[in-house]
Amino acid sequence: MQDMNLTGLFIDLMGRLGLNYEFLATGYEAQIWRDGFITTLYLVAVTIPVSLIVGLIFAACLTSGRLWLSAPVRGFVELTRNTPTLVQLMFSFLVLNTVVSNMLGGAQNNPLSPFFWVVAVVGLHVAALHAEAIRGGIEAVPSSMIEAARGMGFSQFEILRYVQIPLAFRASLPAIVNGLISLVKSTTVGNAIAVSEITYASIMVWTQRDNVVELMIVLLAFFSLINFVVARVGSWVERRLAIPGYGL
Amino acid sequence: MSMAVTPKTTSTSSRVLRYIGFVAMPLIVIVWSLIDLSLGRELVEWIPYLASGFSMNILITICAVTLGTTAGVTLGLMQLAPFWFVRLPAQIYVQIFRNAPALVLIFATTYIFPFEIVLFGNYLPFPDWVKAVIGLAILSSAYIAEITRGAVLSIPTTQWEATKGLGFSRLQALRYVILPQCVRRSLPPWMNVASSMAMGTSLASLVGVHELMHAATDASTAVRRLDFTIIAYVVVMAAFFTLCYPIARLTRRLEQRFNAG
Amino acid sequence: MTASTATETGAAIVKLEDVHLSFGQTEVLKGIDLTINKGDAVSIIGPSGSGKSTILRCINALVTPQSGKITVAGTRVDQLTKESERIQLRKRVGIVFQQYNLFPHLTVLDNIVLAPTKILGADRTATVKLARELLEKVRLSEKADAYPGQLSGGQQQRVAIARALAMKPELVLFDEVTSALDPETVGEVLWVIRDLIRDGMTSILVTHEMRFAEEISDTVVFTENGRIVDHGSPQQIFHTTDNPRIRQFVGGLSGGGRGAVRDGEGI
Amino acid sequence: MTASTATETGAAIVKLEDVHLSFGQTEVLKGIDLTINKGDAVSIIGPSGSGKSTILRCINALVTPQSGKITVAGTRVDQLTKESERIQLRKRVGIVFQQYNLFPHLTVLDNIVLAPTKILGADRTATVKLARELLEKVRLSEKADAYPGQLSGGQQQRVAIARALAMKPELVLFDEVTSALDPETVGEVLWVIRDLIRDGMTSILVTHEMRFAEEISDTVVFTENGRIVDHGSPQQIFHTTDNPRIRQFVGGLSGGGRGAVRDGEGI
Amino acid sequence: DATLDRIKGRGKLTVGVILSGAPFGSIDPKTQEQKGYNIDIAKALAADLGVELETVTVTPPNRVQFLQQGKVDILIANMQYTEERAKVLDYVPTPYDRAGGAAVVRKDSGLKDWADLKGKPVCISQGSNYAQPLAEEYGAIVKGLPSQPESLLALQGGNCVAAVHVGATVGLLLLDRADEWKDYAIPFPTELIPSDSVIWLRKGEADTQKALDESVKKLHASGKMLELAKENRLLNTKYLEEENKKLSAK
Ligand SMILES: Nc1ncnc2c1ncn2[C@@H]1O[C@H](COP(=O)(O)OP(=O)(O)OP(=O)(O)O)[C@@H](O)[C@H]1O
Ligand SMILES: Nc1ncnc2c1ncn2[C@@H]1O[C@H](COP(=O)(O)OP(=O)(O)OP(=O)(O)O)[C@@H](O)[C@H]1O
Ligand SMILES: [Mg+2]
Ligand SMILES: [Mg+2]
Repeated sequence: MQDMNLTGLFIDLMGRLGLNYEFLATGYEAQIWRDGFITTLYLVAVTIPVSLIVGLIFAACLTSGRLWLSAPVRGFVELTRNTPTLVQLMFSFLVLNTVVSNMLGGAQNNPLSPFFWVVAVVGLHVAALHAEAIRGGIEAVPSSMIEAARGMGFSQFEILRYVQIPLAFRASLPAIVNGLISLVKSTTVGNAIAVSEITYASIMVWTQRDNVVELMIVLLAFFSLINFVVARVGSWVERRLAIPGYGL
Repeated sequence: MSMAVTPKTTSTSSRVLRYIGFVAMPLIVIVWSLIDLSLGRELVEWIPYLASGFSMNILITICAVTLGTTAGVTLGLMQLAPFWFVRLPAQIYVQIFRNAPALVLIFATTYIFPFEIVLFGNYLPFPDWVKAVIGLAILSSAYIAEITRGAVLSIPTTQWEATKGLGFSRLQALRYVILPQCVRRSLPPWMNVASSMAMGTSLASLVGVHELMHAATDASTAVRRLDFTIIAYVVVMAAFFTLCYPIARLTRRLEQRFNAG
Repeated sequence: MTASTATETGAAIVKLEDVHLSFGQTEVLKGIDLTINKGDAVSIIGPSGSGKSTILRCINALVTPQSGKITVAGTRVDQLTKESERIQLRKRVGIVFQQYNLFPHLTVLDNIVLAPTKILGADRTATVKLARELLEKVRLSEKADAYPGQLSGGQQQRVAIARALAMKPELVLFDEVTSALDPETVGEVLWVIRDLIRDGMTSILVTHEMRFAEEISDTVVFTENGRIVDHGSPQQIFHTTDNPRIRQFVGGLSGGGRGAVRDGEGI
Repeated sequence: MTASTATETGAAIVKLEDVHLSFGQTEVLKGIDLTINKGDAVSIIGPSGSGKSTILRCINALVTPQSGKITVAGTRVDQLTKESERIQLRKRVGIVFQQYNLFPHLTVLDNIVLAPTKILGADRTATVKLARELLEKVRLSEKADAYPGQLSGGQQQRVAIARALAMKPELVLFDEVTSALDPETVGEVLWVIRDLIRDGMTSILVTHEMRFAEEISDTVVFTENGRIVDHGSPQQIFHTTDNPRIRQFVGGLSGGGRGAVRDGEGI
Repeated sequence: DATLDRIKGRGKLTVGVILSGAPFGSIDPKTQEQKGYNIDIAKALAADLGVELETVTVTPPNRVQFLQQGKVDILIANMQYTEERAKVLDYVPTPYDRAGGAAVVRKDSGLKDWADLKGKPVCISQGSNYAQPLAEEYGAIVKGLPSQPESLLALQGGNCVAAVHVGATVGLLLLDRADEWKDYAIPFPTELIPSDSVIWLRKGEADTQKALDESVKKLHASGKMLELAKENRLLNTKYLEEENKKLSAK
């Protein structure tokens, strides 16, 4: 009851400012809109680790010096960087997903949800961006340092694991944070395949109520908030990992 | 020794990819159209419409990236200014607009800018595509400001010292010594911004621009064939790929050129 | 050795009087007095952290002391308040650093030509001609179009010297210009400086090459812990001084650097 | 001086026979023959580009020669084909480079402990104990928890030596370990190496510190242009050789680096 | 009022239309021009007002913005009458059509009526107003895809059991492309929330509203509206016929 009153008060107040938030008082629209916030947060929380882990693997492949590892990854990186994520997503969901369904003998057997496809497409797209950034970092590790490690008996993988990645990760952290910020924004493409994240919910509301401005304001505030947190965490990690004497 | 091997393999692999990249998607489209001729005819009929849409994407991309780069570099330098009243506005601008989804920024331009301006009693239309350019330029300038700031900070202080020793003023040092060196460092992240701006142009239909994504939807709606809907997507991907990939290659070439220097 | 005893060749071009300077808490210069006449070559030697580089920076107005007078070619450097005045001074006083800091994006020729044309507004054709002469002087004529990344350390350092000279300075400061070089290329840089000094350029050198300092200097200054412990002719400082600290520094490996390893003590 | 003439202290631990190596077109090693016995200290001297570093790299299997035999502690290094075999070898042969290349993201202690624990799979507690002993040996006990960025060049280089020793190598290669150091810190690194050699560690040093090479080596090898021009006791090479090239190199600044500046010739 | 003056002053009526598919609005690939029932109505209205016609393609997120800004004078954009909309916009009281939703489902799905959709995924296009009734009344899981082609692809891909769109559009589709859709049908007996399609305009433009209402009525009365509908192959013209009778009788 208290809650209803608060909502009512808010709607009233905004109404006086000329902003129409009346849908909040309804059942269905208010519901999908509230769910939208949660779905977006969930989506962001799942996609960030996916992008980081895959990005690391991609970067390792790109710098491995083995053609059979680097060529497919490079191909994927160029493809995903140079075509719209939105189309990739629609294509994956409407075509690839159907192919998977057919292979598994019907959509009811297909465990891949739209949510999965958003995580996969956005996650891999941002992973490609991370990979490029980390590759830059790996290649910036002085070759003399790698030779020193090799001289001590480190294998190629051990050099990557203990020397190159720790250094490259630090060096590319600002770029990675940039990538994560665009990841957060990219999750909005999920609306194209009906993942009920916040933009989807907003679209569903504003196509009926035409209160686009009101919802855009909320979108701006919400995404700014998430990205503010991401940037904060990023600079916290940067400070935690800072090592004396190096402007990494 | 692996050091000596690595560049060779990457260059062969990228040479192979260079061709695959350009050929693969158009090839899918052509082969498919030839197998199903009725689909091919349908597609050929729509190509002019799609192309006219895509020309808008190209126009908007070029303008937005140019404008965004200019503004971004300026803002980036402002963020490093020694005076807070220069620094602070730039920092606030960057933080707000870097975090905003492109959708919101482009939409905001319809709200802020009129559709026509009255000048000496004449109605001058304010073209929709200019709104899209402004929306995307704001976003890209915020990104590029950060890139510029990072690049300037990554130039060794000894370079600044050398310019001081020679009697350069701060601005002269920036202009002749520091910024030229920033170019190389900023190229890869700049490319990322440029390509995401190109992708972002697909939101321009929001402000009423006839662009490729929207044109493809119009076409699919009109044709009402499922396979056409799919092939239209492939065409869209191929189009964006042909727009962005050459820029990506060019920046990598430039990167290598600067490396040599 | 060219000249040896006191410094009466001309009027004072640099004069430091009781200069005190601290970075935050640490007092780095604790009262420096130094007079350098036109045409002199002065070497500053002393252990690491004794304030040698800081003295050069004061002269070039890269740092401002807390107290004391600094006069360079008639300008009261310590009283300069505007950056533009400092820039004016720096145009007349060249400085070459240990890290040669060429501009990596410009060719050798452009590195030399940039400052005179853009800062002094000199005519480009004339400057290019001057630059080629300077490159000849530092024996790098054939490298005019190379980029710094394509040169060895010694070659880069010689370009850096040419770059400083292109501004036609009245005075050149050298801060350990050979320290970052590998042993085999030290010689080529020292040749160039020796030639310059023989041509009469006023110069102040911070160096660890004792033998070189002994050969080319008119005056040698020994600094320690922010003070000038002693100064005099090379003969005095290197051979006849009574000061045990200087004897140790000049003589021992742990004090005197590689310049001392062959004379049998200190290891 | 510890020992001076021929090398009969033990069995050959390193043997190079007619080793030829080219990078692309340029022939870098043109037939190297070299035998080093267990417990020996061998110095390699010679002008820049003469192939000194390349010899060390061959011994450590970082490069593979086109022809010739290399035997290190019973292993035919030239015949190793698998990277894993090379890694096995490298675990037994330590190498320290001019650029000390500590891992900047790890503390001094972790720099030393990393390789033994991760590569040899040694027990961490034991390795930490060993690391502390080694730090004591290189006189850096109090810096165990510092990061490389907080150390001076000389201190970093000493950590690099400790890091190589932590792998308990049978042989240590030093490649111009003092060249990147400023003159005043060279001494502290050389002390450490001298102690090591006195303790009987087999070592090969590439160095420009002639005086040092003379003092600590059992054998001195002079290389030029991919060939071993001469080798012998320090006495032979530095004092009694007839070879005019070696005399010039050992004696002059332009050839001999800073190590020679105080003996009056060559400038 | 201002809008009518402007229309007259410029000699041009600017109409916002949505291209949601035949028979209402789509692009003719040959001429690259818009065609369809909505566009024909716009043409007829302009002719009746004695002015030229200019059409602007609008999308759900920008249509009201364009109208409020004055970029378009009126919207003929598949916007059904709802009370919420009527609070912010004015509309021409006489509707030009009445439309409701039809569900395309697989013939073997066994779905017979709207109630059968409970708990099942249903695809719609993001602009449509069927989301709320489907979710609230029938308990379906609504999935809004960007536009009709995607929704239909999702249906064929098995991502939902039914695709609900304006009856006329999907009806025509199943007719025209019977081959592709042979496994599918529109089995439900009723249309979902049949409601009035009206022309929308800015609030407080009484004169324009009156002028347009007269024009629409005229079109109904003369049978022209019905004729346009038939030309564009609207399947269900019952409402238009009634309206034609009612108005021509007067
Ligand atoms: N910017 C600075 N901030 C704080 N301390 C500084 C700064 N620059 C120099 N110092 C300190 O001032 C002291 C003197 O430095 P300076 O560079 O003049 O010594 P130096 O004699 O040139 O030594 P070196 O032979 O190692 O170059 C040192 O202890 C140094 O740590
Ligand atoms: N990876 C490589 N590719 C091509 N040439 C190389 C490579 N490494 C070394 N060289 C060349 O081989 C020759 C010998 O090099 P090396 O490093 O062994 O000389 P050095 O005697 O150690 O010289 P310095 O005293 O300068 O270290 C040089 O001419 C060098 O340019
Ligand atoms: Mg100094
Ligand atoms: Mg070497």
